[in-house]
Amino acid sequence: MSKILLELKEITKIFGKITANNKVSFNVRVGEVHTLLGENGAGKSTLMNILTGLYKPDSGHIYWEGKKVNINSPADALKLGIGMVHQHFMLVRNHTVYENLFFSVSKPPFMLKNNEVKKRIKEIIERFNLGISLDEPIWKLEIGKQQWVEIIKLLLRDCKLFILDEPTAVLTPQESEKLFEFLHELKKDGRSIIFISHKMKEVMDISDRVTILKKGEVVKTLEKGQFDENILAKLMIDRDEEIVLSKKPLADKKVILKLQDLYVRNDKGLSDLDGLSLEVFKGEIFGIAGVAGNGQKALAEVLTGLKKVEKGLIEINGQDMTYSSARSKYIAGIAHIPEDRKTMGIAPDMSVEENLVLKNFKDKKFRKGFFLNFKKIRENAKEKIKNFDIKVASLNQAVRFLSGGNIQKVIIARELSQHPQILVALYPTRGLDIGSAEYVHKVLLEEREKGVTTILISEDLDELFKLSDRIGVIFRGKIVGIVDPEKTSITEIGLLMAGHKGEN
Amino acid sequence: MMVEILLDATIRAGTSILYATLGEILTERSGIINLGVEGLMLIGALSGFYVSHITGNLYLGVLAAFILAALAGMIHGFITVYLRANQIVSGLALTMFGIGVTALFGKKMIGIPLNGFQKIEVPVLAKIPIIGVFFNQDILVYFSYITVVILSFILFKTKFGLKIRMVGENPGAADTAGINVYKIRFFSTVFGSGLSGIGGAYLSLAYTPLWIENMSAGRGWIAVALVIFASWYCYRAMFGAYLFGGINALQLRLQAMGTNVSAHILQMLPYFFTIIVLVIATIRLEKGARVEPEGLGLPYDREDRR
Amino acid sequence: MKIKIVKRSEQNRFVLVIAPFIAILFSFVIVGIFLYANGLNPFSVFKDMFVESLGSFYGFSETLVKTTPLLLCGLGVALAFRMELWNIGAEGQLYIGAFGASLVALYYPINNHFLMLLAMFLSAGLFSGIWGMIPGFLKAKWNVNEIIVTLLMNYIAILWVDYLVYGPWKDPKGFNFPLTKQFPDVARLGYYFDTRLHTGFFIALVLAFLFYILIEKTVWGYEIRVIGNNPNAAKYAGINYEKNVIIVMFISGLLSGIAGFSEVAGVTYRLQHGISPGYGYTAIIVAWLARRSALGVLLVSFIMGVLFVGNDALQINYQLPIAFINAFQGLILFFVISSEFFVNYRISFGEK
Amino acid sequence: MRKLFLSVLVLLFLLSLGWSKDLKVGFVYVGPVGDGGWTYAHDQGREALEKLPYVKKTTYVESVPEGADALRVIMKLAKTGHNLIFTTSFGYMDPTLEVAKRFKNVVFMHCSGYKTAPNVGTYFGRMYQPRYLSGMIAGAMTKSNIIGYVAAHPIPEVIRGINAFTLGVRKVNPKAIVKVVWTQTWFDPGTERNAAESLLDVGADVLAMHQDTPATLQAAEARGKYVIGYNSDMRKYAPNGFLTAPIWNWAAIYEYVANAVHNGTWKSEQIWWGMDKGAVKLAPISDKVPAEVKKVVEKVKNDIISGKFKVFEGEIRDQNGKVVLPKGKVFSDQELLGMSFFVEGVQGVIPK
Repeated sequence: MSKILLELKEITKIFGKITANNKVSFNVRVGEVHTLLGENGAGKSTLMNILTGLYKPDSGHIYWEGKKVNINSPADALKLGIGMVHQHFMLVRNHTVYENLFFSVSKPPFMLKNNEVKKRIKEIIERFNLGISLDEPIWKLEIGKQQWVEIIKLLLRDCKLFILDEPTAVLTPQESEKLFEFLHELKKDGRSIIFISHKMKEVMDISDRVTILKKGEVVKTLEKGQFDENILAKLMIDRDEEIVLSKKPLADKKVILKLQDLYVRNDKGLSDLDGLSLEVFKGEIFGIAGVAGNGQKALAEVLTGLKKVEKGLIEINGQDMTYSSARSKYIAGIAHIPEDRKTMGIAPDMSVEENLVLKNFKDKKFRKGFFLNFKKIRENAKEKIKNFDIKVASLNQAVRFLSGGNIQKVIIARELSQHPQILVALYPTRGLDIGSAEYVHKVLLEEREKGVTTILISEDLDELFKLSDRIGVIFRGKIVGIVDPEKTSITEIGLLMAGHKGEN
Repeated sequence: MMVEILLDATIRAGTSILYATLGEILTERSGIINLGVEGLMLIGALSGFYVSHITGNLYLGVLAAFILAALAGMIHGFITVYLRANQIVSGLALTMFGIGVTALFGKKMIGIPLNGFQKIEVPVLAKIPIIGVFFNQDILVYFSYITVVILSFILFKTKFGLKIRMVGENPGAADTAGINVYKIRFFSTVFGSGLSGIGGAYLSLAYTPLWIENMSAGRGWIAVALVIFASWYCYRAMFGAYLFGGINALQLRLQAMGTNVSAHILQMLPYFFTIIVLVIATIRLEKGARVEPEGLGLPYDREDRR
Repeated sequence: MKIKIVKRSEQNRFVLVIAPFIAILFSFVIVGIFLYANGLNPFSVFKDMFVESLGSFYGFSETLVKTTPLLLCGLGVALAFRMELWNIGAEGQLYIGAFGASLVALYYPINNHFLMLLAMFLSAGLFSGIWGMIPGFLKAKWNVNEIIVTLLMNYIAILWVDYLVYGPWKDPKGFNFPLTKQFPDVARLGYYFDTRLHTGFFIALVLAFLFYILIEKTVWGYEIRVIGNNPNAAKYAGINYEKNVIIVMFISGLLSGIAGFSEVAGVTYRLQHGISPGYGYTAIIVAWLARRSALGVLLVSFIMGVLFVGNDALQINYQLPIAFINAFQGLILFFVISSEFFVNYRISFGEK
Repeated sequence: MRKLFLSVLVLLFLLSLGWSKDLKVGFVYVGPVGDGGWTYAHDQGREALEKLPYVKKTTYVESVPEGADALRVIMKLAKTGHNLIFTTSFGYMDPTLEVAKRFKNVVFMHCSGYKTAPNVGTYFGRMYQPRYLSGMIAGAMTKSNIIGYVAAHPIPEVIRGINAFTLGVRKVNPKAIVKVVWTQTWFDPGTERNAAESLLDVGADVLAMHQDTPATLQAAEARGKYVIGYNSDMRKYAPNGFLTAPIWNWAAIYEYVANAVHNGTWKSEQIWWGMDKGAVKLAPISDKVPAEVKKVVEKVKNDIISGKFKVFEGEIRDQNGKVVLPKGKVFSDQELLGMSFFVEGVQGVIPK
């Protein structure tokens, strides 16, 4: 057995009333891939932030190569040789690639312009064949490339321990493949990797050991050979069988939503949607698969009226809706479960009851002329809380104090209360615990039964396969293929996601 | 001839604003807004004058202006960087404090004359028509040129400047790159404040070598506006400061030449003009890339969970 | 022992309320030491300060007179804050409001007392509202930085009023001094109890109440609160940000403009150079300390009024220079801002 | 009730006439004592009063804005037992009268205004007299025949000064002209220096000024030109170029008024003293000025003091050559106080 590189002993970190890590202990050996597995909120990110010096643990010790160390700042962590690729990239958008990498070279020189530095960076880029131009500003790079910039940082620093936090979330299967090859090379080099992922297959492929975290505590650490997908899922979810969801076939295929040749530009003037066309039938769940950053967000925003269409046509029930504003469209029956609950779906400091009318506060029943009708708003809140089993301390509680699952319920309750014709759901289960996620799935299927059309945008292929009637794959702002989940394979979707045209 | 005269007046009227603007650029590049420039200029003006008067050495005066303004800037730095308090309100407090403190301690300095910085002609260069005006100025003006070059060089060509800019753009990224965000921000605020102090000292040691209360007369606020006008670039700041100084100089000279224009209306022009320029500059921005440092005005807390 | 700084996960109401007061106390202690070092009894100095502004009916009325413009401008700034807009332009908006009111008072011969004041009120509100709307429009349309535009527009507004009082609006019988004619009696707000306390204060109170109702109880106020709390959510909820920026800046400007109306119609009875000694700037501090709420603005502007009027006692009874008072106020502010730290963080002392 | 109150006041007033001879004197200043100019000069006068045996105490309040705050401060001074109050800026005129109505037993003296009441007098100095003399010196010393005048705000006092100065210039040098640049400031040394230089740039070789800062002197000194100061003897700022300066001596008036109040002989009057009573002076003339010029100036000065010569005596033409004062006529004080035109020889515009 090889040497222990890093050892954590009984690390505890508390945020206010939440214990993010409770006496977490585990170790990393030299030259291994050690996967951390756990639901969002299990405490993985907190633990990693402690390792990289962003957070200070409340108690517990860290040993590095056998010696007890204090990691008080990211600088300390880097000095030891611990480097991390954060989920939210730590890149300066307005600066060039070169500028972003500058501080990663050892002993950065006084002058920015330095051929030695340039050479060293270029060597690495060429060695891994990354095709990144040093003078490009970060905001012009694709998200996958941005991740490589983050990885180059660690390579430049000659880190002994690489921490990768869900690195494949933004990659195509093919790009992921490339990343895994890269990780194998690192291993051969004698470097250790802490790998964080939700995707079981990947975990199986690459891990030497797996540590499962739940609710801030270590459940178990397993050696290679001791685990398979089932074991891991079980430990993680702590549930023996999945509820099998059944769905009735669609009665008739009537087109309710028609998108034709949509073009949308983003703030940077780049095309987010590039001639996207799509037809969705009434009552179906239409899944959208694709690597993040291929236009999913723009599609949702266009559908919900948040973004203006540059060119193209949106028809709902045969009616041209291309240029109507958000409000009139919503009234026309489009509900929206936004991608980012906290930054978009709620006004965090306002009360639960007020958040429950965020979309329909202008309705006659919630107002008395110019004034809000607080009585009706309260009644509405009580009803929704009961129907959707939202756990709140009081109706006046600021919504940000709710758990992620309950916040999602607030949003769903609110969105569905208007009996929409179409529901646009973006990553509706992202970051939810299994229980909440299943609840969301159940609700979506229930709505399907009621004849609601759902456009489900998700990065979780399992979810898409489970729920969708059809799956469209989006690539560079276009739907490049539509597949039947019962007749297709992950490989086919993977190819489509990478931009290879499907046969059909 | 007239052009040269006007240019000369412009340079000298613009120099104190230029220093203050450069100081504020440095501070804002690190992500901290400092609305206390007016107060800092006064602190610089008084301490520069005081020390020059006591020691008889103008250079010591400039040094004192820098140090005392930097010390005052430390208050703002401490409150905004380490206590993560609201930068706008802290800056307003600094201005109030600066006006009060300088008036309080400056009483004894009123009515004292001082032999200020004199013009020094740069050989050869000063003889060039029009351009030559730039090289027949006092030492502080020359130093302001150097400051523009050096500050721009440091900010955009050196490791150190990249640290400052990173901290101003994305403190989180800077932190994970091993840069001490707090230290850099604090340092930039303190050093920037010191530069604003030299701007004040230029008034009390070179332009009008004397001390009276409130002698900066609103120039600090103009500097704050100019930072935007210059979109956080040093050379543009130089242009902007001279533009402001120039309009004022032109206004007075139009009067002297007997033109019948309302001084009040003329004095409105620079402000009006800046708004127009600001609007045009904002509209013309390359979409996606923002001109202002993205972290500007936001306190940084490493453990802030969002 | 280990001292740790910990971010509060929930705001502690008690600390929220008590922190500024402790901060003020601190600054009083420091200033007290300074006073003591200069041979003054700090307790009698501070006592006189409060006796001056609160200890007599007259002093109290003067405090309210001083509170009035701060309250109105403070409301204006606070409203913009509600949308995370920094309206630094209350000073200029006050001047434009004073201009609008004076325009009517001086050039429109309305003989009815009520109609005259109403016309002045509306004119002040309209001019200053539009004045405030300009940066709002620029912000909404092109995302031009409102801090800078409002700041710059202050100078333009003040110079505009100077232009008028030094030029076309100069009182022909005023020996060429930069003052307009005095307003006719119909253009003056009533005053009470033989003090200078005038109707403007009550107008301000009513507007503060309306502010509260508008923000907390109306549909539109709901929109503003959502935008202020989370602009993304507002956009998502179909709330038009741009339109509301313009409306809010209009009302924000209007409120400050009413302060101008109240000053010329209630106190000076004419337009003149330097009509405001910086109320608009103080209002920024007021609005911030008040945490954007109407009640807070009322409270803080009153405290500011107390300080301002109390300063007279410092000057007259102790001959402390005005500079000392400025420095003192700067100091109080430094402490109060710093105290915010303890609202957001707590310091825990624990075993290592 | 109010009547009763008033009659008690009157009674108190009458009683007070009996024994209260000691004075407590209050001063209200528009600028800081540290402005080095106008307020500084007044404060010199206050310090002179302190030396009088019957003056128990003097109090000043500085930097009092001319708007709403003035009334409160004056009132406060009256309430705190000050029985003689000087208000030293034009803008205090109406507030002074307002307070005076309520404090019949306090004597108010308002500087530079024109309204009086039984217990309100006005005072000012005939600064135009030494200005005229300084103009003669300037006229004699100019070689380019262009004299620059750095003017502050276009109010009658400043305009009168420019006119008197120009008349003086023209008296000795009919070819010379006086160019005027307005700075619209009382103390902003930067702008004033810039303005002074703008005049030097158009060929002026002698400068005169009306602000509180010595920036103009510095500008002239730096270019080796002559300059005439103001307010107080500022020669140390321009040791080579300084010619002379018309200066204030408020002590003369203050001592006279204090004495009158002390003796109970005070009556409301409009004091407008000139060089004869020493309220205004001409600072010692520089050695650079030839002896014969000094002699002429000295003679005119004596004529002014003796009353033989009046500065504004016909025939006087305005800028356009129109006769505004026929030969043999003299401007009344009322006309002087409201002066709003330029005499012949001035190049410049009064902002309208």
